[in-house]
Amino acid sequence: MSTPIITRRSLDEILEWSVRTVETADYSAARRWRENGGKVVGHFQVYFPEELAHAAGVLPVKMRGASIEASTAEARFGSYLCSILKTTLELGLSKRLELDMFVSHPICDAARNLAAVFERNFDHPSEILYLPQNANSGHARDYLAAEYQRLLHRLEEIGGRKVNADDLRRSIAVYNENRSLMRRLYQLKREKPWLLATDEGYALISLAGMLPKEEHNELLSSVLEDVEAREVKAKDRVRVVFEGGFCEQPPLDLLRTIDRSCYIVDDDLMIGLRWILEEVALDGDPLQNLAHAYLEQSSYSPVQHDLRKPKEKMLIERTKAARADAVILTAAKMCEPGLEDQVAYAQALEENGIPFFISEFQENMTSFEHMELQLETFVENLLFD
Amino acid sequence: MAYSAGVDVGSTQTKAIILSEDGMIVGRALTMTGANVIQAAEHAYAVAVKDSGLSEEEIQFIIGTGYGRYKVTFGNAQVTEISCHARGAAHAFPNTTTILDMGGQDTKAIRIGAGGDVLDFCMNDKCAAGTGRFLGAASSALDIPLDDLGPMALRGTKPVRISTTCTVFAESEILSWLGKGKEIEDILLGVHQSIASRSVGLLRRVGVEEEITFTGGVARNVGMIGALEEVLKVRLNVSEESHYMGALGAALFALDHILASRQPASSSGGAA
Amino acid sequence: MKLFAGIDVGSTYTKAVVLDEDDQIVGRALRPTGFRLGHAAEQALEEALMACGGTTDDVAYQVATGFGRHRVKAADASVTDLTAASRGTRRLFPGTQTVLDIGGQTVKASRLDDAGKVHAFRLNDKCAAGTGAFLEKSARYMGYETEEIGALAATSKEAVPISGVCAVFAESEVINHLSQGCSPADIMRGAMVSLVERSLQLLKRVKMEPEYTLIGGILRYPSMVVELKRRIESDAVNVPGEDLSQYCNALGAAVLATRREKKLQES
Amino acid sequence: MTTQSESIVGRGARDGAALFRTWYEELQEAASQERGAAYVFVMGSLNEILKSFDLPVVFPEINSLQTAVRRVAHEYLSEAEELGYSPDICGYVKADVALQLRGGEHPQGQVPKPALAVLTNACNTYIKWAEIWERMYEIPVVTLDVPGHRSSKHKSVPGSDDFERDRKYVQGQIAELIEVCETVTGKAFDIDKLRECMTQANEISRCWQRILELNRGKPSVFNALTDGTIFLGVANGLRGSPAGAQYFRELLEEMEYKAANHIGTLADEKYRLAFVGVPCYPIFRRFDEFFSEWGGSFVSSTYLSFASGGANLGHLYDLERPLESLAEGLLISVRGAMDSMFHQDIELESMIEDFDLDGVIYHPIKSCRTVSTGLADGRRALMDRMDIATLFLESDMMDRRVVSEAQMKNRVDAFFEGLASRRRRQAIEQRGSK
Repeated sequence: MSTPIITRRSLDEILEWSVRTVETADYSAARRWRENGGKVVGHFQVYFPEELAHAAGVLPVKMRGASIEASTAEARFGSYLCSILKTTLELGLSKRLELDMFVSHPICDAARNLAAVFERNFDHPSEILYLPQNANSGHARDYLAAEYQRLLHRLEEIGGRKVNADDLRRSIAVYNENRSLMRRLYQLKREKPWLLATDEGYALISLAGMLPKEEHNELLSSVLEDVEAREVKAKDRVRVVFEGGFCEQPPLDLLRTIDRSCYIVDDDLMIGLRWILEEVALDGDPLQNLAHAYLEQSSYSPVQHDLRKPKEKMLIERTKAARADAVILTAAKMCEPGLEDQVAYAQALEENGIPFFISEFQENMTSFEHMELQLETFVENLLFD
Repeated sequence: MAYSAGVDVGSTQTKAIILSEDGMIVGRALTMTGANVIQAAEHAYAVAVKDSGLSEEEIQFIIGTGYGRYKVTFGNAQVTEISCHARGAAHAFPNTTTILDMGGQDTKAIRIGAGGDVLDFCMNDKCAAGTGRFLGAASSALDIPLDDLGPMALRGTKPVRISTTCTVFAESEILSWLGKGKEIEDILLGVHQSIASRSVGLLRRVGVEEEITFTGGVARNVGMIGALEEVLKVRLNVSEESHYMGALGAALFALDHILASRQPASSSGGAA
Repeated sequence: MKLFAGIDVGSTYTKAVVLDEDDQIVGRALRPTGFRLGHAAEQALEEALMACGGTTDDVAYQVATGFGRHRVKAADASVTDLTAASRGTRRLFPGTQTVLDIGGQTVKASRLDDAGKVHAFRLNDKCAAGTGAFLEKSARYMGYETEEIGALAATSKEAVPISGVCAVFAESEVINHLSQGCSPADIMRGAMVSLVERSLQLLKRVKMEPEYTLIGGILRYPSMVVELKRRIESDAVNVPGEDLSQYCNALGAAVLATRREKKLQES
Repeated sequence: MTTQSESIVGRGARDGAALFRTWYEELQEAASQERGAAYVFVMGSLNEILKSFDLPVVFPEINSLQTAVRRVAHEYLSEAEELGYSPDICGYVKADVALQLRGGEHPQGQVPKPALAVLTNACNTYIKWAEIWERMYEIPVVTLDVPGHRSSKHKSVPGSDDFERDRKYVQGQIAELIEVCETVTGKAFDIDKLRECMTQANEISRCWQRILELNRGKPSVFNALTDGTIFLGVANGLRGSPAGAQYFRELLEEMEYKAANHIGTLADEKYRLAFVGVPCYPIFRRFDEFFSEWGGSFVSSTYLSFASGGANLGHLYDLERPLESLAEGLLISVRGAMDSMFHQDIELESMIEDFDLDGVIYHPIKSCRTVSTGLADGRRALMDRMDIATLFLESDMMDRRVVSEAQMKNRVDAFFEGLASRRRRQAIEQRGSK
């Protein structure tokens, strides 16, 4: 599969291509993959062990909704539901993204239903990957490794290829590289946020859910080098953490609105792609290692309960680690877990004297006056006296 | 000759139809509902009777419909506007299988079977977003008569994308587009398209099948017809009487009663 | 002479306030906004300057606010009406800790810090049920003019509960109450009570503290203010006088203009 | 017969209400002695374990819905919203937050504070809910993770590898739960006491399954929406207790008696309906009247499946191997509960046959995405497969701000008008064909 990007292109061209590909939900990479006889598994937010699909030769694509009108899918849902459900189904119904298998997770009450909805609407297999929700049970790890084994069998059926431990290790290595590149990008955001516009950085990460992993590694490593060499002057802006993008994604125009007056130095956007924080061990049983990484070497989100990771404490740590002045606390409209955690987040920020404001977004919103008004008020009162 | 009447008390307008037993419309009235619903019903009925040149004694059965149907105190029975619109549309266009009714504060999608039986229907539940009222807001925001909106929208070429269909926020969104220097025609086209796409969402809930008949006050808006046909890729049936469909359906149900009462054998007709 | 100007470009009216070097209000003006926002701002400022015989050249610093703030070309800076309101209310009532601004489409609650900055704020969500528009729609439906709302509600004996979340659906609730024989006054009062309840929730979310200062179009309805005072359960509720209520944000913007200019001089 | 009839018919409703009062009186007492309770949920309550430790059991879901039935929910909801909880999230959670802030004040009496919380993943919001108590009280929270069916086409049965793998996981967690209970209560785990509780639970499962079956007969012997909800309360609250078992034995007797004597819930049962979703508690009785006025009676409801934690499946524990069997039962019934939500169209397909239904009433609600997300699509799929009248009514189980009686009645009337005219037409056609 040829790499359509990078080769003989300037940094700006590549960034412009990345932003456009993400913003227009252009899944041509997946289409090409299928045209060449490959199989594609679509996995809904938040986390999915893509290594398993990779080892089975199946292209994993992250289903994260899109900033589109769910003109057909709208009729498949009721009023009080988040948009990402509808647009994710719309991607399939409109054939923007054709799959050979769909996997959802019990991250929230709505997402669990999505597997059944896909089952009713498509012929390809659709199922739930039951990631453990009792992360603190001594049995969680063995259960998860076994659940991965089960999923692997299904992926072997789809990919028509048997997978052995070494195949898995090779895939884990590819993903370890990918994760370290993404960490490098976030380090850049924290240390020299002026080098990369928020929408550019966001697009580069998002592409991880759209491109074959090798392509994405190639893209990231070459782009990061060039970006780090960029000559850009730092501006007087508020350093903020953006929290609330773990599942439904804000439209890029919203991030751009924030960009005008702030540097987003850390965030939880697409956190599933960056869920595992450290190298996954290559020696020993690969499935056990992946299960261990999910439980023990991972980030936090409103949709995983783990006594060792109280979310408000994690947010404060994220904010301090990024030396942020403030936090923009958002949640997708109708997102039960996101909206519930806002209360605890707000309280913790208040107690730690970290300025913040609370807001809601929808992936396909087009007017940002509400956000602008809040953002400007916020910044004015941080900067002026 | 026997006569029946249907009185449709809507949120903004009240309509009345007088029907002769051979199914001819012999009288009609359209009045504003206003605050006193009972009076509105009586008034519209009186006007329709006068229009028909009949005396009230000659009208044997009256059915009230619309959300104010229980305020038609002089009516012999009540039937919901959903059944009445279905019946009226099926009468006007016998091949109708799907109906879109766009009124003041709700939009209904109805799928019907033989003889206009309601098989399935959906309405905007949560709020009045994307209903006819949105056009009212646009008209006052732009200070353009309601009836001119449609024709102006048709002249639009580059529609703006209107995200909030909340009628109350319509004004501010429209003003902000004006502020950004957009053409009024393009804004109006955007407005019509956003209402259309919401309505089609409702239609898809009941299943879109031809022929589709468009009824209700907004059905006279050429811009809305255009926007809907563009999304649905089919021509819509639109009657000259589109805004009378509810009243017509009610009058037809009333006629059933009259005819049924003549042959005691069969069970009494009408849905009420 | 050295003057400072604040211009508030609202959706219906544009207001301008001019301060002199001693922080005294020396001129103010109000004009309908219309579609040409920038134009309205210029006219309002000129008119305000006329009052004190000043010209635009005398204006050392000019701050714009309101929904059209970005369209005032002459402005040296622009701030949101929340920021402007915080300075304006502090200027009018130095004890102000919490500001409630109920407008036609937005309700804003903010708590100030000692410096008069906005410390915390909340806006009503994107459903307009809890805004002034809700009152006006209900009134219009019952055949009353907006101007009559206050007087009408004042005659109410007992408020009729209105629970709907959609401002338009609330109308049908109004109609149902009417046809059940409730008096328009009691319904109007009910609409106000529900609006006050929603505002109160925003106030609690910013951890309200006295003194409270109420601003916004809703002040046109005395019974609304009475209801708010009752529910806030505090006597420390300030309401700008008839003459100034409209100018609060323009004044705040002008106050910020003086501050910014001094800061620039120092540096 | 009449005297017997008087003593039996309606007994379930009477005794149910009485048992409910006693239950809350006991909770009041626990609260006054400052004894901590076990907070549990209707889908996988683990009553058997907790009662074996003599822990008072609180169902926050039931507390919350009671505030709606008693028409004070809005007070509780707005108190929670003032704290920053969104109007769009689960009303049960918000009512409970307010109840906790009021120190357990509830229309039915004082509710004790939690000593621990036990939940399953049958509803993800259970987990978010328990996090709130964790922050409030720093109590142990045990999430029993019960993997559901991965898809409607991959249903694993006891004995199969997939099933046994999940059972091992659940059983391991039950062992962990027992340890927590021992530390919280300072009591040693008593397996015979567990057996006793499981015996009582078996009684409820056995009777409940049979009672649901009896409503297939005509006329239906209980109202699946109104009566059914009362029965559910007992089935959940008193599961594992002798009183609960006794109640259900008598309830079964009543229903058998009504069936034998053709004593129905409506004088004239014109239309047989199934209810899908969670009841509209703010207008609990009125909602049912909308339908009964037209001669429509609710003979079945998915609520009676998932809200009974899957007890409708009538799974009986094997007391020879209690812990293994408890894990097995939990897995089977919680999965059943989840399937009756996610794959509700499949359950309805057989329901329509078994209960000879004329219509299906969908009630998606703002509060609960677990139950509501799949309804619109499930309805579409069902209507593609079968010729059945359905009605889609959106409102809420708690929040009267989104419950409009006038709007609802209008839709219900239109629904029945359609049913009526279709019936008439069919009758005429039949007459014609003869």
